[in-house]
Order: sequence, then structure tokens, then C-alpha cells
Amino acid sequence: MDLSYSPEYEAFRQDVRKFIETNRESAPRGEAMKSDRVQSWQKLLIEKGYTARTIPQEYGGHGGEPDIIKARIIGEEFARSQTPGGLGGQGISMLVPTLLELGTEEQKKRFIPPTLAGEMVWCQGYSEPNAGSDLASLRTSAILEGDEWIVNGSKIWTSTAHLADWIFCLVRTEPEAPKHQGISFLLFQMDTTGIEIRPLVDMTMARNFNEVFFSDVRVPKDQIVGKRGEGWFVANAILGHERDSLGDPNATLTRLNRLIELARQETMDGQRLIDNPVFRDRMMKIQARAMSLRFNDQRVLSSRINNTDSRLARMISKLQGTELRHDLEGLAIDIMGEIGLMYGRSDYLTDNGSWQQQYMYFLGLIIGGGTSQIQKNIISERGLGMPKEPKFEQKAEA
Amino acid sequence: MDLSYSPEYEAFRQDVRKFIETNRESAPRGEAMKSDRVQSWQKLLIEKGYTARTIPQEYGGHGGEPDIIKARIIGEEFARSQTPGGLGGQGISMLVPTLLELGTEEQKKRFIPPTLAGEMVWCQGYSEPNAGSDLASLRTSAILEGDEWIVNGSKIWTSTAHLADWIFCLVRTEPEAPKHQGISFLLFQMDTTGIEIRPLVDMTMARNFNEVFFSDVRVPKDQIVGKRGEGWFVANAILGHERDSLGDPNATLTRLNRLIELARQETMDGQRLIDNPVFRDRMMKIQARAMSLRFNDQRVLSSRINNTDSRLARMISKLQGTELRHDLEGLAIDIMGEIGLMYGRSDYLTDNGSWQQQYMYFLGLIIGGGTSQIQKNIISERGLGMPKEPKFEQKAEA
Amino acid sequence: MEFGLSEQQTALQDNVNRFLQEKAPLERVRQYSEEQQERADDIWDGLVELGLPALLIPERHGGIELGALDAAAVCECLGRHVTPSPFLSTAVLAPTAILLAGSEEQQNQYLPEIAAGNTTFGAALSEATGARRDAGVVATNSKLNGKALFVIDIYSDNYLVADTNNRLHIVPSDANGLTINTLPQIDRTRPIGEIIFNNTPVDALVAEDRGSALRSVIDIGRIMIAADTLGASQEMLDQSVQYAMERRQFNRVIASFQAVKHMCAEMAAEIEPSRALLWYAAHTIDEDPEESHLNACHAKAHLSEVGSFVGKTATIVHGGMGFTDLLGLHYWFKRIGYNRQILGGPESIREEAARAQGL
Amino acid sequence: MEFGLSEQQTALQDNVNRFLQEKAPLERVRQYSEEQQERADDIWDGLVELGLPALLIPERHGGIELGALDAAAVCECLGRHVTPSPFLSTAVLAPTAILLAGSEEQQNQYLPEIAAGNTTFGAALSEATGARRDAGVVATNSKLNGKALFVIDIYSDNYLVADTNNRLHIVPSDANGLTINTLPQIDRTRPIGEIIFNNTPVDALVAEDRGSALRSVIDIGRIMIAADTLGASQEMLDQSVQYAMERRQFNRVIASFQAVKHMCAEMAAEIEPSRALLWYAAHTIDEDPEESHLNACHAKAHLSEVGSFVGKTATIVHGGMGFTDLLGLHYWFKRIGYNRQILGGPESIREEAARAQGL
Repeated sequence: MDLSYSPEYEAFRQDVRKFIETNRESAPRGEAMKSDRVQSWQKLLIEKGYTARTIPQEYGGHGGEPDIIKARIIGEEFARSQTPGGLGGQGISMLVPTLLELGTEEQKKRFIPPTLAGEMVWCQGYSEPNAGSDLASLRTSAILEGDEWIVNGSKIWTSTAHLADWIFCLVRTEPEAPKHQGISFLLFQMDTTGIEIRPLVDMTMARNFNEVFFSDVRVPKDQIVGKRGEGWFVANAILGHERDSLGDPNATLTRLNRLIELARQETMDGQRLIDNPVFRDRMMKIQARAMSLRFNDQRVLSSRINNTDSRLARMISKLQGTELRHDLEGLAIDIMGEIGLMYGRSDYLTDNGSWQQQYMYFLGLIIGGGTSQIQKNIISERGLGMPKEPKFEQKAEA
Repeated sequence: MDLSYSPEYEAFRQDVRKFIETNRESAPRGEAMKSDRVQSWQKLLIEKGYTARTIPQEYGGHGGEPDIIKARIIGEEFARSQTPGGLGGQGISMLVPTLLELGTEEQKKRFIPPTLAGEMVWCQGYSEPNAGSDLASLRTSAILEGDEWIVNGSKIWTSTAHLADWIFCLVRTEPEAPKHQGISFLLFQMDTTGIEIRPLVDMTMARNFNEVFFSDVRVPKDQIVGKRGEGWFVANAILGHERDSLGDPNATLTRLNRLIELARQETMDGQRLIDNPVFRDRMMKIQARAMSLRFNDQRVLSSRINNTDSRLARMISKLQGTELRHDLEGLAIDIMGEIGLMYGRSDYLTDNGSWQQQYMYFLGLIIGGGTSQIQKNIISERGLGMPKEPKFEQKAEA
Repeated sequence: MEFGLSEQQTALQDNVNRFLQEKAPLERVRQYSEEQQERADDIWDGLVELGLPALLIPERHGGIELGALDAAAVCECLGRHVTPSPFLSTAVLAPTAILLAGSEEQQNQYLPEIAAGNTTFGAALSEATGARRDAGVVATNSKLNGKALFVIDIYSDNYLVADTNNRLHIVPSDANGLTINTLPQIDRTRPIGEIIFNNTPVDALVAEDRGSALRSVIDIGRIMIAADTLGASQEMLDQSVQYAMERRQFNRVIASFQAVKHMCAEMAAEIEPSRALLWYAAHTIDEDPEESHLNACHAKAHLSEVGSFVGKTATIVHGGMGFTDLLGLHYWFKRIGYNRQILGGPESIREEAARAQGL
Repeated sequence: MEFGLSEQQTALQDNVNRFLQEKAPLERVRQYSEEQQERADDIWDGLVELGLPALLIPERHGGIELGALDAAAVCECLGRHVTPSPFLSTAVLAPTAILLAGSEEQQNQYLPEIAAGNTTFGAALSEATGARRDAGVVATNSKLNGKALFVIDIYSDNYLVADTNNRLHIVPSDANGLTINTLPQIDRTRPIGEIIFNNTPVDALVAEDRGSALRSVIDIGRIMIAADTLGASQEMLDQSVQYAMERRQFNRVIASFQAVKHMCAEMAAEIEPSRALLWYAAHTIDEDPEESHLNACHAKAHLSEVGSFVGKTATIVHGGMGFTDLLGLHYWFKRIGYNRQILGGPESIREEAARAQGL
């Protein structure tokens, strides 16, 4: 066990800190996606190699060598100083790696630089109302007519649809093929005729997601990544990355500290709730779990650096992280009692109602990005080597 | 809601009480199964109609009309006064009702009277090492040779095998038939040549169960209940009854009272453990669940009396009752701390080590009589109308 | 011997359910919530027409003199349909308080009006089950001063108010020195608020035994809230089973997956026995008062836990759809969430239960 | 940066596991348990040969001067193989106490003997983590009086004893005025007992800071017990997966049923992160002592809960076979049960954890 970083990395950490101290005044403060401030901050970070580190310069990246530790240090320092890091979003986190791996040279040159620069914003069109856990059963169709795909169908959970310039989208192009082999991966503009966006209200009452409907949307033939019918494999080349970020234990620990503060402040019948032994016990249970997950993450990072196996440790993190966070938020509500019901403008609203909001939001995350049930299937099959359920579908389709 | 009994029943209750007061001196005090005292007590109870109430007199029963409330009153009064009631055991509780429903007249006359009288003791041969949850896949075979069945194979979980005179046993007589249709229900004596009994030690270190091995055991042809190949249906005619009795909530509540006493007596660092708020909270959670299950039982009884539906309420009682009891015993161990580890002769052993013993025994009951997983299948399928899992076996067997 | 709802009680539920299904379906509840309406008079008028406010009121005061189990049966329906209505305070808490602690004159004044559906009540009892933020109402010389938080059914004509001495009072909503603020909360079907009292003149209910009337009001209130959770939980389970039978993934209805089946079975296994607990607790109010406090505590605390489990599990069975507003499943989730915290959270109620039996 | 066991530590585990697999398989453990043997000298001799008692002892005293994480790695192996051995008291608790609180002379006297495997220790610390039945040992004028309960590794040559003043002492098992009784318990792989002291002369360890040496001894002890539970839990999961892959019901291996798969997945999901917690807690003992108390508390309490869950779930996966003695699965179940209670149960340790951070 060696939790220290080498002097080279410690020096790197100091560089990052110095950069942040010197430049944090220029960082965005909640400006809109494509504002000048956002874009020039992004430009500066790419220049320094604090975002898009390993993406070649010819595609608008920094062109550095992959280095997991440096990436972690950057993440830690920006988080610690509460400074906005490089742009995220599904274009940068999902489409760019996909194009790097499977795009044509022309696609890379056309799409990656403006995406990295924050000039081209993307949304993701994967899930459909009838294709959730069973994503591969998606039905949005694209039929080739001459030089164009004609897209019809609908997508759901499209989080930035109303802000996006482009969409990367899974569509069924070979209806006769087995379900995983009939899908293609298309890119098209969101202002194309025939696209309708409807906001999707969720249980927190926010409108973070959308439904997107396509009627005879025309997409140029060459805006396909990979070959016809290979879209499932294109999408899966990077799909695993998404799950890791849900239920981050560092955020959970920060949140737990806030909860402890809350329990120190709130009282019932004049007694501080931090002194209630039943709540203390629940808090400590959660703290132990949160610490476990944080160390588990460190173990996963370490095994990536040292090329050792930590498959199971990685697989459990979404399942456990989201469940734990949901429990933590629920504990806060129980501690606050009726105060924990407040939701909307009132003098008694605590932390902007974030406890209620997060309690529900993390229930959503237990479901989203692969429900807990799907996660357990994956853990048992890929982690423990247990067999898949016998397939019925082939029988049914036969 | 009317929890009172009519005057007729209140009078009946007084009769039972009076009987117990007058006669309890004659009740057995832990004598062996076939002792005179046991048998004469049983005879007296049958005479009074306090056991074998509804079984016709010609078969050695009391010959009374079915009356659920009287049956309940009898049960309550014997339990309350801690007086041994009528004989139980698998012969009386399972075989007798089966014979009454499906036995020939000759079988009824031959087997029921001595069984009721406590002169003929039975064990049950259903489960096999490879046929547990999937009981119908049992392989013990019986081949008809002339006037005899030749039985080969083995049984497990045979609880009174070493004390029993006879066994009622499921055997495969039609190996070519679909699995549920190839089973027959045989009766034979345990002293038949070719039977070997091996005690089965369980995790509590008790020898309550046995394995029974059959090599060329010869059974007269007519000792079959029902027709050849109908044994599965013979057994299932009454199988449902067994599950109800596992995890009885009244026993759980009695046990909880004992636990509360324990927490009043035991201390840690001089502090009474009943005053520990975390344990109090766990106790109260368990109490609420135990009370729920007791009232649930009353509801089931009531719906049987009044012919209303309480299917779901009945189905959940084994699942919830055994899990709850396991939790309760575990709480007692946690309250006692290291004292709760004691198991065997020591000055610190509390309640004869029953907390540890029951903690494990009820884990066994979570598994036995249909595991919790099987229970949940049943609840979802028969209780909630959800579909069975598609069958693979037919495919595999085809 | 009959453990459970009588035929009459089942018929009562059928009537209430039928009315709510027709006149207060989810769309109506949505409209009420989204427009942040104060009173849903159409719904309340219908409930009045069914005689519900008269349920617990003696015949001599124009009521129909039924019992707590009947009222609980109604609350189960209200939970099942996430119904906005001042039933709890108006038909249960206020009549119970007035009958136990009111003078003959007060009974004559209020009960017939409640029974006839001419007036509604809110209830300011939260401080008696655990005061937050140092709220509390002090009574001196028939005047109230102080602050009551989380007043139930805030948009009402009168309020039942507990003071810091465990005495009960009645205050009309138009009394002098009364400031009423709505407190927006997660469950938009149940409007709550704060009331600030500034030398507000009140009508004190003179109980024989100080505190015991308040205790009884809280006990019956907790049972009603537990019944509401029971109804909401049952509805969430029913919707889950139905959704699972329709939703197809991997070429099967998801109801055929063992994981989904077991989640539904676990919900049923939690709900069924808690129904019996609730019935019994309600039964004790009228038939076995010595048992009622402990049973009311357990019913409220236990159904809070059952409700939280069902709320989470049912949402998960619905997958992404459960998280959206499309099916409206969250109305039940939030209803259960409100019920958990109001009139005492499960932890503090369990401690009360322990004390109630001398532990 | 390396979070986890080093190659050297993995090799250490491989060695210990290989030895235990060969020389102390379940049949040997069964024999030890069923015959109620006192010491399993064959096993201990093998562990001594592997150098294990010398693990934490400085080189200057003939040890190999490794750290708490190495010792935890060994305890994981002992739990995995339900090994009877006085490793915990002899190789961890006593050397830690002697190093922290012993004089130079005492270190010279005991440590080389321990390192060489010439002597064994038991540990009487239970009263320091929560005294039961008013037990307690009082030290006056280098004499001990009173009673110590649940002494770990009771069949040993010496005992490490904590008195009611949080001071530590060493007593040889043949000292005057010592009555030693075995206390038969559920986990027959770990003999415990009571010691009654009657003016027993002892060798007091003179710590600089009264109580802090004892605190450290308990912290490291808790981590070792947690490691033992981790090893036992992992073994129960591995056996469950293996059994489920072999056992057929309904014409399928039961490992293909979603309910069985999910039980195994849930066990893995509990075990994996607790492994990282345990590693980190052990790491803090040597590298970050300010963090070690809190982390030791959490490791012990959390692994107790993980262990209970795994013990129950793995038994259920094994069905009836899990309940019998045939496969011996209960040896691990009981090992985990013992670990849960010894040196503090999870509830009281969580309260300690809260206090440790000023809550």
C-alpha cells in the first residue's frame, strides 16, 4: 500500500494548484453553454492540458500522453477548489472517444475540434420508451433513400436535446437482422426538419430530460459512424464509461459532512438531533459504507495504474454508490422531520430543498444507466462467472 | 371488526379450561413417544374432542363437526396453560388427512386408528439430496416385481426416521412419464430389510434429521395410496398445510417478551441494555412486525370462518414469520454481545443457549418448507397473478 | 368473530373509491397540484355528500356515529387516490378533540356544522409530536401567542391548536392576530402551513384530564395517516404489477423476470400484515382504549417503513417511467413521504412505543 | 501510488493459503472442533515455520518487522480457512502491547520468544470494550484481582490483561492465584474462557500514556478480526457460486436463476468495498495513526454487518445443504458470528466512531 505520489506528480499537483489560483477569476460562473467565457476557459484548459489531455492536437486536443494519475490530480484539484473544470456533456465524454476509436478521418476532423471547443453541443439518442434495459430492441428506423437516411421514431431521456446542435443516435437500419446486428449509429443536426422536442418532467419536478420525436428526418448518407448494422458495437465501445460516474463516493462524503452539520443545527423539542443515538447509528453506518466506496474507487484507480485486476470492485460502484446516496438523503429527511418535507419557497426550506431533490434524483439514478437489477445481472455474470438466463427470445423469434 | 366469540364459544372455552385444570396432572411430562402416559392422554383428548376432533369415530377419531373456532380455542387454551395437546407428528398432521381424502377404505381402517392412538409412528420420505425446491425431480425408484415394489434410492430431512414404525414415501414408478406424472405414494415399514438410517447433523449440532437409504426394499403392491403415477397429486393434496405452522407469530411475541426481560437483566459497563436506544429501536421494529403477523393470522382465521378471501395474507406468513424470528434471535445475540456466543455448558449460558440455537434453526426454516425464493415465486404467481418463468425444461427434455 | 372490515365498511370503501375514481382521478389531482389550488371544493363537496365529515360524530349532533375503523377505511381510499381534502382534520381530529375535551356547548356549536359539511378544520399539532425550530404556542388568558408549524389542512375555516401545555383550542381562520403562511412541500396534495399567533383570542377546549385528549387526538390521527399510507402503498403495488404485466423487454413481459416478481412479492409481503396491524389499531380506539396508544404508535411507525420500501421498490419496477411525471407515480411516492414525517417520524414514535409499555 | 496489497503481501497470502489448504483443510478443523481439542499444535507449528508470529516484531528483537496490513492479510487467510490458532493474541495483540507499553527489558524478555514461536499469548481485553456481568480486573501493588471474561485464545502460555484502569499486564498461565475456565461457544475454532485472578502477581507494562496503548491494541485487534470476517465472507461467497454452478433444480443449474444470481451479486457488492476499507484501516495503523481509530471502528463494525449478511445469504443459496453439517458451511457462519461480538459489537463500536470524530 503506497498512497503517496512520486515527486514528479507532486510537482504536477503544485502546477495545477498554481494555475487555479492565478486563473480562477476567469472561470465561468454559471454562464450559458456557448458563452465566450465558457469557451475561452475551455480553450485555456486545453492549452494547459487540463482537459482533452490525450486528444491529438490535430483534433483540437492537448495531445498529451495518457496518464491516469495526472488525470486524477487534475480532477481532485479542480474539485477541491470548486473551480469549473473542462467541459463535459455527452458530446465530449461519449461521442469524442467513440469517433476517435471508430470515426473516419473526415468525421474526426469535422466533429471533434468544435465539440472540444464548446462550439458544437451534442445530445445522445439511445433509449426509447420501449427500449430501456433492453436497449437493443430499439425501433427508431432509418431507411436509406438515395443519399439520405429517412429517420422515424422517438427517443427518451435525451438530456440536453433542447440545447444541442447535433445528436448521435442509434437507429434500426436492418429490420430483418438479429436485434443487435440491425442498428446503425447516425449523427445529425437538431434543427433538421421533422424533429420535435418535448420536455420530460421528472418526479423532482425538474425538466432535465426530453422526449425527441422524428418524422421523416433526412440525414446525409455519410453521417454514419462505423458500418451499417454495426451501431450497437460502436455505441458499446465506450458505454461502460458512463456508469462509473454515478454515485461518486467523494460527493457522498461531502454530502455526509453537510448532513452532520444539519443534525448539529436542527433540534426537536430543543434537543440537538446529532445527539439522537438512533440517527447517530444510521449516520455511522452510512459513513462506513461511503468510506468503503471511496477506498474502493482508489483501489480501482490503483489497479488501472498498475494493470492489476479489479473487475468486481469496478462493477459494484454504480449499484452501491447510488443506493447509498439515496439512503443518505433519506436519512437527512428523517432527521429534519417535517422540515424535510419543505420543497419550494419557504423560510424553512433547508439547503434549497436539495435533500428532497437528491433523494428522488438518486432513486432515478438507481434506475438510470442500468437499473440495479441489470447491475446485479452484470455482476453475477461478468464478475462471478454465473450463467446468463437461458434465452427465450430466440425461441420466440424463431 | 368483532373480536368477541359468541356465548356458545365462550362456554366451550370454559369447558376446555375446566378440563385442563382437572386433568393436567395426567398430561405427559416429556415421556417417550409410545409411553402409556402419552397414549392414555391422547385417548382422553380424543374422547373429549380436543384432538382428532373431526375424524370419524370409525377411524379412531372423535367424530365431531368441523369448527374452526373451537379448534382455535382448543389450541389457545392448551398453549396458554402450557399443557401438551394432542399428538402431532407427520403421521397425524399429514398422512391421516391424505388417507382420509384419497386412501382406500381398507387403508383408512388399517392405518388411521393406530396412528391417532400414538401406536403407529410415521416419518415422511419426500425430499432427496437432489430434489429440494424441485421436489418433483425425485429419483428414488420403485419397480413392480410380481406383488412387490422394489424400492431403491435415498431420502433426506426425514425428521423422525429413527423413531418411526412406518414411512410414507414418494417414489418414481414411471420413469418414462413427465416428471410430475411418474411418481407414486407408498407406505412401508421402517424395519423392512434394506433400509439404512443415518443421522444428519445440522448447523445447530443437533441430530433432528436423518438421511434414509433404500436398497432393494420390498413393499407389498397394495401399500400405495392413490393410483400409480398419481403420487405427486396425492402428496400435494395436503402439502400446503405444513407451511402455515412455521414462524408462528404468537411464539415470536412470547419470545420477544423474553428478549425484553433479557435486555432488562443484561448490562454492559453497568448500563442496562434495555436503555440502549439503538437496541430499543430494533426491538420496537420487531415488535411491530410481530404484532402485524399475529393480527394477520387472526385475519386469515377470520376469513376462513367467514369464507372471505385472504389468499395473500396467508401466503406471506411463512416468509415473513421465519425471517422475523431469525432477526429477533439475532437481536438477542447482539444485545448479549459475547454472552450471546455461549453454546454449551458454562455459567454464562443464557436460556440454555436457545438464542443461538434458534437463530440458526430459523435460518433453517427460512430455507425449509419452501425457501424464501420459492415463497416469493408463489406469492408473485399465485398471489399477484404474475406469470411463471418460461419453462426451459421441456425444451431440454425434448 | 370477524377480524377485518365488515360488509358495511367494505361498501363504504366501494362508495368512496367509486366517487374518487370518477370525480377525482389523477388528472384532477394533477390539476390541483400543478395549479397549486388551495381547496378542491368539488372533491370535498362530493365527500360531504357521501356523509364523510359526519362519520365520527354522534347521532345526537347530527352525525352517523361510526368508529375509527370506518374513518381509517376512508383514509385508505384517500391514500389510494392521492386525494386532496381536509378530511383528516375536519372529520377526524377536530371531532375527536371536541368530543373528548369540548363542553356541551362547544359540542353543540361545532359538531353539527362539521357533520353537515358547513365548515372545515385544520390542525396545529406538530409541536406536540416534536417541536422544530423552537416553534410553540403559549396560551394565557384565552389568548394565544407563538408559532405553530406544519399545520395540517391549512386552507380551512377553523384550526384545532395544541398549546405547549398540551391543551387544545379552536381558532377561526379569520380571528384577530392570526398570520397564516403556506409552506410549500413535496406532497402537493396536502397543503400545510405555519400560523403565527399574536394575542389571538381562542375558544379553549376544557378537557377533564389535561393532555389525555391531545394524546387521543394524536393517536387517532396517526392511525389515519397510516391508513393513508396503506392505501397509497397498495395502489403502488397494484400499478407495479399491472405495469410489469404490460411492459416488455427482452421479448418478455418484465413480470416474468424473477427479480421483478420478487420485488412485487416483497411489497405484498410487507403490505399484507401491516393491513391487519392497522385494522387492529383502529379497532382499539373504540373497543380497547388501553391498547390504542401502543397500537397507534406501531401502526404509524411500521407503515412509514413499509411505505418507504414500497415507494422505492414500486418506482424501480416502473424503471425510467417511474421517475417521470408521465404516469404520475410520484404522487403516491410523495404522499407516503409526507405521511412518514407528519405527526412524528418513525424513530421518535418507536421510542414513544417503548415508553408506552414501560421500557 | 498503489492502493492494495503489494506483490510481497500477495505472496505472503499465497504461502499461508497453500499451507492451510494442505495441512489444515476443513477435515482437520472439524477434528479439532469435534474433539474439542485445546491447541492445534500441528497448525501452529506450520504458521511459526512461515514466520508469522514474527511479523510485527522489529528486527532487533528477532522479528521481520512488517506492518498491520501484512498481519491483516494473514488474518484474511485464517478466516478463509476457519483456522484454529492463537495468531491474533500471540502475533498481533501481545507484540503491539509490549512494543507500545513495555519497557526495554520487557521487550527483550518477550518479543524474541514470540518471534521464535516459543511462547503463545491469550488476551483478556473484553472488559475494555464493554464489561458484561460486572466482570473486571483490578490491579493493586502488582497483584491482580477480579475476573476477566471471554479471554481470547485461552489455551496459551501467557495472557495479556487489561485492568479497569486501562493498564496492561502480562501474566503467565501458571502464575499463582489463577483459575482458568473454558467457555464453550458457538465458534468451536476459537477457544475462549474466563480467568479469575486472586492476588495474582503480574508483570505490568508501563505505558507512557495510560490507556493509549490499550486503545491501539484494541484498534489493531479489531482490524484483524474484520480481516478474518472478510476472508470468511469471501470464502462463503466463493462456495456459494461454486455450489450454485453445480446444483441443478428444475433442469437448470440454480446459478442460472435470477434470484440466486442476485443473492450472489449482492454478496459481492457488499464484500468488495469492505475489502478496500479494511486495507485502508490496516494501512493507517502504521502510516496514519491519527486516522486509525476511526477506521478501525468502521472496519470492525461494517465488516460485522457485511459478514452477517453474507453468512445468512450464502447459507440460503446452499439451501438445505447449507443448514447441515455435511458441507461444513456453518464453520464460516459461526466464525463470522464470533467476530461480530468479540472486542465490541457493531452498535457500540459505531457509537465509539461517532465520538471519535467529536459527534
